[in-house]
Amino acid sequence: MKARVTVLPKPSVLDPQGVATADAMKHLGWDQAGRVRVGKIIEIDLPGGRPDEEKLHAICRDLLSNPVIEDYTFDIAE
Amino acid sequence: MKARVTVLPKPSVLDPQGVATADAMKHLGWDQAGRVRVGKIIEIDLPGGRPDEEKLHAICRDLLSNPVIEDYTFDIAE
Amino acid sequence: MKDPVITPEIVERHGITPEEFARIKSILGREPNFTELGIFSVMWSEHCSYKNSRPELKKFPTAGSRILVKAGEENAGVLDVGDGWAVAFKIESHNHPSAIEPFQGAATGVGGIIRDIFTMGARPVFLMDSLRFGPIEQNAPGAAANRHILAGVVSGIAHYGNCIGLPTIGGETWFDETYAGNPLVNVFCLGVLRHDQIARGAARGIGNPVFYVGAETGRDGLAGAAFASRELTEESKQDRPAVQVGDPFREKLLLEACLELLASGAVAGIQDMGAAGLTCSTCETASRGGSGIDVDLDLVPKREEGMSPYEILLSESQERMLVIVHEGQEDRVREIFEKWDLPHACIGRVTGDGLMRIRTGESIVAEIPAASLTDEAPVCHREAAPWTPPAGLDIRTVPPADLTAVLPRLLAHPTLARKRWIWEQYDHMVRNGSVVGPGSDAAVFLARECGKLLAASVDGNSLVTLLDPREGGRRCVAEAARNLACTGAVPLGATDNLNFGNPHKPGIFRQLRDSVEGISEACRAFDTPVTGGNVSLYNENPSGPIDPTPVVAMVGLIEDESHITPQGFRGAGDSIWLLGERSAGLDASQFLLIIHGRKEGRPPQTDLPGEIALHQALRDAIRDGLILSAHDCAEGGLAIALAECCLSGPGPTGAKIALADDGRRDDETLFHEAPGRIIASTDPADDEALADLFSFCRIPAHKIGATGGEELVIGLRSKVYRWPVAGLFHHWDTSLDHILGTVAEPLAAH
Amino acid sequence: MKFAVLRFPGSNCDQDCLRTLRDNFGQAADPVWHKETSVTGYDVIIIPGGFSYGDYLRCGAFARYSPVMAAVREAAGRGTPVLGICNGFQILCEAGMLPGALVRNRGLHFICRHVHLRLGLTASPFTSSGTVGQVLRIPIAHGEGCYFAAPDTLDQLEGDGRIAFRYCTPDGEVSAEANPNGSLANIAGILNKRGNVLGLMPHPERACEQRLGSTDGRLVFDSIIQSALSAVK
Ligand SMILES: Nc1ncnc2c1ncn2[C@@H]1O[C@H](COP(=O)(O)OP(=O)(O)O)[C@@H](O)[C@H]1O
Ligand SMILES: [Mg+2]
Repeated sequence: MKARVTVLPKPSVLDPQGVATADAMKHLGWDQAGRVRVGKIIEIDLPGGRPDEEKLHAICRDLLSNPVIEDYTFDIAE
Repeated sequence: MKARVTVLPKPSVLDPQGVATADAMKHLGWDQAGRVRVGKIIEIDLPGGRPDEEKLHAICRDLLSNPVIEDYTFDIAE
Repeated sequence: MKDPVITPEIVERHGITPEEFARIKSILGREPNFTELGIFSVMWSEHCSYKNSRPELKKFPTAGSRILVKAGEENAGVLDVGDGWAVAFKIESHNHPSAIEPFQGAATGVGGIIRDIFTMGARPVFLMDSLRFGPIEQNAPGAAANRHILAGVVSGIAHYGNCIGLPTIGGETWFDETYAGNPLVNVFCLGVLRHDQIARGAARGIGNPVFYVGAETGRDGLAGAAFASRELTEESKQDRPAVQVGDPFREKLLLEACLELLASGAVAGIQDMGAAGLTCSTCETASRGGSGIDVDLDLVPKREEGMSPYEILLSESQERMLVIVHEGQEDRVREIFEKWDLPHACIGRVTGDGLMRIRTGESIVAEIPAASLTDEAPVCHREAAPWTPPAGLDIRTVPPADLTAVLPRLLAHPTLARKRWIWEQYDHMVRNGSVVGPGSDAAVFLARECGKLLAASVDGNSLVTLLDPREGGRRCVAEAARNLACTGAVPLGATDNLNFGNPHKPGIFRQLRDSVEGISEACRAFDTPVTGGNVSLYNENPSGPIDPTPVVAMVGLIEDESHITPQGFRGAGDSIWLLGERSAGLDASQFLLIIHGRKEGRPPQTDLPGEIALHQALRDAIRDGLILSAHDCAEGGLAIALAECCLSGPGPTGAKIALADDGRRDDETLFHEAPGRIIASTDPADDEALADLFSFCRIPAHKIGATGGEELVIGLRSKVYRWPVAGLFHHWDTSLDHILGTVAEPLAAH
Repeated sequence: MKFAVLRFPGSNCDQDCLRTLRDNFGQAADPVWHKETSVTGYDVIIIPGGFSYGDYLRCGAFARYSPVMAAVREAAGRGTPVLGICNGFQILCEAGMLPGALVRNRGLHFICRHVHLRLGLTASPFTSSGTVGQVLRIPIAHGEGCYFAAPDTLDQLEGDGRIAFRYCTPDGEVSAEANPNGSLANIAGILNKRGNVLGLMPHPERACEQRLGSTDGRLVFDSIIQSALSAVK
């Protein structure tokens, strides 16, 4: 079992990496891309099975993301 | 329409960030986590609709990931 | 997992010749097993054994009154700097890994050289880098790929150096098509220590426990040492998973923990695990100690499951050390490494039988006489092609150019442009010692541990070396010494990095041999022993070998803070002097290369006694307080050097120059690259004293002008050239920004 | 006076701070290991620059959970001055002791160079010996120094007059061209509400000796020392 936490910059936060990546895509001749945002993914093995979701929310809020600048989501899968 | 590209370090490659994150989780008293890997997520808006997947693969390989040390996957959704 | 049976194909794939294989059998008195074959393969590779270069390296002068640890004895040489203090320094290459993965390749190169220094018991205090890339200008072939490599290498060095907290205070960067696909990444590190703190990489004391400390072993960089000893081919892309990933954070902890452990007196010997990791560190310590070593691989901290002995022994995981501890002091190791949250394990003992014995639990997986892997490794005497001196350049074949337009063009060329784009990415100020940082002839660093002012410069000139390897060797030593002299320092010693192509080719081997002889001759003349270095061969890409690129880093001492001399003009109204005037043709000049696309001619020869006298006279003038600024004339010749003096002071300063007729064409006078020239500025009140001093030393010194105004004006016999300095500054300062500004490495993070 | 200089795994400006305090200001200063649970007995706490815990995940993300940080929070609550420099500023933001966050530089590169700063206030123990509008030349060295805060937080900072330093031109003009990293409102350093916690990206400890290019950083340390002395009186 695995949890996958996705952390993305909030829409209001400057994301220079996203902008640079979008530019680079155009340079490579791919013009289908609109806005690009770059975030983090944290893949957590869960050898003990399904985690306590409350606790996982707390970890996401307190450690894996910074609520001032980022939003997170997670999903849990086999 | 959006593409979400996930880039993670190859399984055999050292992921210092993942190791540090796993340690921090333990310090915070969450002991359910096994191995942790930290990667990137790139969220691409596709105003023109469904992209050419061949081209997207090329972009992933040449720009978004470093095939020497990373693997990527993507999915495309509304 | 079962080991493969040894077949001739497997032997060949390990880069072992049939003769070498026969020798292995006679050493062991039997066939080697697969693990042993792997061990021989990496230890006998060029990277570890220097088998192609060892006879040449013997030519270097290595003795001197300040030498505390000689070249080749240990991981790095150690030099006395007075008052019971010493410095350990060395340069190291990571060319091949950087070609495959620029960011991690360069980063782990930095990590490796830092470990070499703290292994000696020294606290590392600064870094420098010497870099070579393919062309990056907009219309150059392969520019995009070359820029990508450059951006990756620079951010890799920045990532590792910044995180560990070492300032990168100087370096050099050249661009040429010969490095396309095969960049050169040479990194220098210097550390300081007290004489009584010198640590040894020897396994001494039978029965002493052997500890593994640092990061866990994974499958990184498998067979990297062997890989670095091969040419880059399309196939080497297949080697890609072999790339190591660095963790500067771990290294910082390892550095602090090791220095704390060394200070505790518990350590009998210490050795970093670099190329060929556990294999190299165990057999080298045993061989140096004249002892044997017995380790159990089951006890090695591992990151991955199911690693075979072969994989564990050949892994090049980073940030690991081998420590031999005095018996009874085991708990000191545990205590200190727990404090720093680092893995550690006692994995074996020192023995007296001269064997490197590797076990997994009770079963022996390899047993080899340690010395046979190191000191007694094979030596290859390669054949050198005969030397035909290059023809001198016929100036009539060089069409006249618009020199007013040429100077800004040269200043904007990546090789000559200001490297601010690079060095601003390096934390060049941490440790609060960068008294003269990047952007001057030599950097000056105040090592606060000992209060010494150290100066350092790294130099190489592949264009000169290609045309005349011996002169190339002499030239880079003389230039480094001149750079030190210009900042007011006395040179003490040098370290070299020999970057060449495949030495099996007699033409390449001759380049190597002659360069080494040139370096040796010059180091002898300057009394700067070579304290160690590095050899990187097989630098070839599909289109051929790189131009030969020996690089020398020299370290000096500034005796008094008031001697520190900047390179840029200080302001208006000062006299400008050309010290050590010589004249030459455009042979082997950047002008000829950049403007006319020609690598040609017979390089003007370095006059070693003349150089030494010039440097000494300059230092005397500095000590007498006569010199406001000093800058050597190197790549680009006199015009570039004058421009740099105008542009690199506190603010751009103009200058008015009148040159005597030397009977040459204007382009020759302005851009020839005769070595042994320095531009200095003085207070006009000191003109006479300076003239007297130089005439007493019998060194030509000519007052050629004065600073001031908004323009650089150079008057030659028939024509006066003028350039507004603001415009020149713009070309020089922002060229790399324009070329690279848009090159994002958007996703290269740690 | 006694200074505590925190030391996390990965701190790398701790020695520079200790040496500066001792050698340039004659102050007593101790390194304090991150595993310590108390900082009593210290008059000022400095969180130095570096890459605490490798700056993995986010700069300062792990350091805020070090045992010593609980003690620092408590001391700040009692009014002890706390100065976070570079990584220290990032840690203070992550710990919620200062508002906002520091994100990747707009230009994506690490930048090390001297910049100019405009002093925004003197009513703090860190700036009391300066004058408002004064221009200081101090180096920065960071990859993630772009200050971000939500609009209402920014308004509050402006309204309360808590923006201690802003990036400016040599003439003191706070302009876009003088902004090295994209920080909102050119912010280089801010105070907490109470005024006893300062975070700034530039390194004043690197600007206390003329031979290093500037002595403008002395203002911060001189102010701290003077304020503490007058507090004792
Ligand atoms: N890769 C680099 N890293 C740091 N500093 C560099 C680098 N490349 C060039 N520099 C700096 O730029 C300045 C000019 O370099 P260079 O032209 O090679 O100097 P010189 O010809 O005097 O040896 C030097 O101060 C050098 O330290
Ligand atoms: Mg020079």
